[in-house]
Amino acid sequence: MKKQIKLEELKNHVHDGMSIMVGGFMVVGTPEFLIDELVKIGVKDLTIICNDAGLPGSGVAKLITNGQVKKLIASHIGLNPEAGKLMSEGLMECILIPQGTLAERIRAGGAGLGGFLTPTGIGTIVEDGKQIINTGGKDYILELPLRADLAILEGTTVDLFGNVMYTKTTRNFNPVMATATDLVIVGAREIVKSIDPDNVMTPHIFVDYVIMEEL
Amino acid sequence: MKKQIKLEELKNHVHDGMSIMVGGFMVVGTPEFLIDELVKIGVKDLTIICNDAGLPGSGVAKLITNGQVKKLIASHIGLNPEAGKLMSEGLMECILIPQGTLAERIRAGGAGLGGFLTPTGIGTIVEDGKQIINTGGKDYILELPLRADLAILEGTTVDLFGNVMYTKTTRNFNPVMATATDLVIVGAREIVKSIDPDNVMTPHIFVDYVIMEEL
Amino acid sequence: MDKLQIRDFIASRVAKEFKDGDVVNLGIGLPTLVANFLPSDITINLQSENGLIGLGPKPTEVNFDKDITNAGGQPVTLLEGGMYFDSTLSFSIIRGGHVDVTVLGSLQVDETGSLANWIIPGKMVPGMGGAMDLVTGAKKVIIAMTHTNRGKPKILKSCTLPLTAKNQVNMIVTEMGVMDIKDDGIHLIEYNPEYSIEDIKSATEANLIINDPIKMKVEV
Amino acid sequence: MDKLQIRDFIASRVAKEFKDGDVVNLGIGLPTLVANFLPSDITINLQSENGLIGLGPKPTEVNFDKDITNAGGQPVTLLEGGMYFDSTLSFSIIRGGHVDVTVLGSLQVDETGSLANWIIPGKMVPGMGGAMDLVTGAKKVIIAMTHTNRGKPKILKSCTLPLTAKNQVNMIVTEMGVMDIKDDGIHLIEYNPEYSIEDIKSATEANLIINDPIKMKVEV
Repeated sequence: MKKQIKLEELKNHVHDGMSIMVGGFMVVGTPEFLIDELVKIGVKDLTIICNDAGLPGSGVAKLITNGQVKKLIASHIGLNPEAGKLMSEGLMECILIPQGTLAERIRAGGAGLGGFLTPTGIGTIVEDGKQIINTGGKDYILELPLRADLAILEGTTVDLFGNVMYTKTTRNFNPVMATATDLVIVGAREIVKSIDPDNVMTPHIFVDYVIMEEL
Repeated sequence: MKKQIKLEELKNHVHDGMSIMVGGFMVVGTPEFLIDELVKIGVKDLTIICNDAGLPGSGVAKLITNGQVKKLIASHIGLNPEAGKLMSEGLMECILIPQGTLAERIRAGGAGLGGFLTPTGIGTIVEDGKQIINTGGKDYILELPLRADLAILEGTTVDLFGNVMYTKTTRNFNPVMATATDLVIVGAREIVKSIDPDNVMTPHIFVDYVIMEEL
Repeated sequence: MDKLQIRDFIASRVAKEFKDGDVVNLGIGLPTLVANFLPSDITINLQSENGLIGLGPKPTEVNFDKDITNAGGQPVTLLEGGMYFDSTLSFSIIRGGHVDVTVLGSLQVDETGSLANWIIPGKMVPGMGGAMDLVTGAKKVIIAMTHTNRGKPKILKSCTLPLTAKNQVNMIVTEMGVMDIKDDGIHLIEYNPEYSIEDIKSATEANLIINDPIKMKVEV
Repeated sequence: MDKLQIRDFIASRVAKEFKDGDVVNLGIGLPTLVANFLPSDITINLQSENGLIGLGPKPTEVNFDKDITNAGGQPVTLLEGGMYFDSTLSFSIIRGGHVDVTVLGSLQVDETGSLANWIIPGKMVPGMGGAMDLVTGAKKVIIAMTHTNRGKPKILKSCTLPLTAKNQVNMIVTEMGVMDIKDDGIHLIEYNPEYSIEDIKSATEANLIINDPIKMKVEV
């Protein structure tokens, strides 16, 4: 397979200070073995964009515990008490975004949109510092696109061309993140010859590298 | 199947002056038999929202030829010369929208967004009368959501719950239109017991009625 | 009623609000219990914002699948007819008004239907997750919670904590009763006869509009 | 060269601009012919805005499928590794900068890289289809067209027809040569030796910046 690289090669594609989108929702759909490798590589001062802060000992929580995360952009950190602690102590910057807004900002980043108007957050501190636009007699927050240097995703099934399918609730943020970063690396559970063209969830043109999970 | 109705019942769900989104792209993915029924019913003064004006004798072109369309909102009408003629003669109002903007406006209508910022159309007559917003040093047009009363879609495979799959390039505007109208009627090529939950393209909650195509 | 009975009492009353075919999102905690009381004669489509509709009961050892969880990260199952989708479609469903009812817990609710349940400054910062989108987008917002927190009212004239959303709550269900929030304020429409109207009023900071409320049946 | 030879000459030259792995969208008409000249040693992913990547050649009677067409509504095939998607993802791909090269015909192009190809007021109103999104979103925009229309220049100082997009064209390929559009104007970088530089200048209303252009090989 043309795009397949070895786990050891991940280090060639990461560097200190980079921004990384990590797929998954409460670690379901997070490529755990790629997170482990990032811990091993020890790349630091990262900006991590993920739905949440992982669970203690799983997902992006490992990077947080290891002090590699400078800034976390997420919708919920409640299930990882350490993230809240680091945030309160000022040791990790943490930006909390409503989950639908987070997904949509990433989508806008991948879709070439300059932003979108959402009713979510109107009348709350989420609107602080943002432009409010009234259309159709209703107030909306103008939310801006979000992009990152790298996406680290978990693909359940990847074909020889790099097309990806995600199973069950592992899909979540993975496909949208694939569209919004300069580089996309998919951790694959299995590699098959081909995926039914109707059922491809991330077209291969978005995928730069595939790393097979060793079980 | 709970949601299945007969073709003759379509008349109970349409009325003069209503707005209808019609799936399909150059009639691929347009439920031809439902269009035929709309012609038979003779419902008039319709606002049709469709990627294009169909092809002579196919798709929404039949409604246009039959004088049932008061207003057409589309991205391209070049392959149906009659549409251009009616437009020039002032017999049918025609609003032309860039295709990506059309798809995105429908999506915004279904997703509860108040609008979005697109670079498409900047510096052209497409921006006339619209708000221009500068963000990140770049100008964007603020485009507003689009909704309709009814969506008429072609589902290749529909299951007993109303979940839908679209085959090949018949997918196009069908899934997004399913999200953006008060009523959704799917013309089904086949009805099966169930669709793999990973491969559902339009969840059943969007589908109000299913009409089986008689072959 | 003890704590568990109170939770079941609230959850079972909330479940009566659903109509056949409703798409319903249940928040974490007490609202999750509502799933145990769904009427069996109608179809309710439980949505979970991490990307599924057709949420079924907790798995057994036999049908456990680590790839199927709810928005709390707990293992669940998928009912027949259910399906999976990604986060953008999930929030198109939520924000776009395709969820008929969302049920959430809350720290505070006020007379204007505003609620606060995502942050206690300087103390607890879990984040809003999908709650802000849910209460903004769902057609009906029901708050399911205990009436007070260690004796202190949670139903206020005006929320003091940072809001989750403004003017979005339609109904509050507590162990004391059921309240509708309308333009003119909070109406007590049903009450638990284990409490007197005076008890309920004194446990509520907000003004309660009371016009012949129905006595609820308490079956514990 | 006759009309057909001119079209093939232009199409074959355009095809040389692609790099291995490029995502390319070919417009209707002359640009469609570019598909006949794709280099065989690299992989080009042809995208079609109606919802596919991996556009293959026209079907035969054997592999014809009415459910697979290109954006012109013409029957096509899907190559191995190709896939289908809906219109919203298709335009996320297009608007989001995931198309490396788009090739379109045009009625007019000007010195600032603006183009006009979707409407002749009072005469022809086909609509813009996906063209406005394509020229706005693609990393590189190539206009493939005949140099003049019945002897009248199409490469102008400033477009007179309603624009499709402002400042988006990177390259023009005609039967007379290849032009790069840069901040300082239009550079003639290659020319067809069947025409003199003077011929080309006089067929062009825009100012041509000419610095030692390469003579193109003409193999008909």
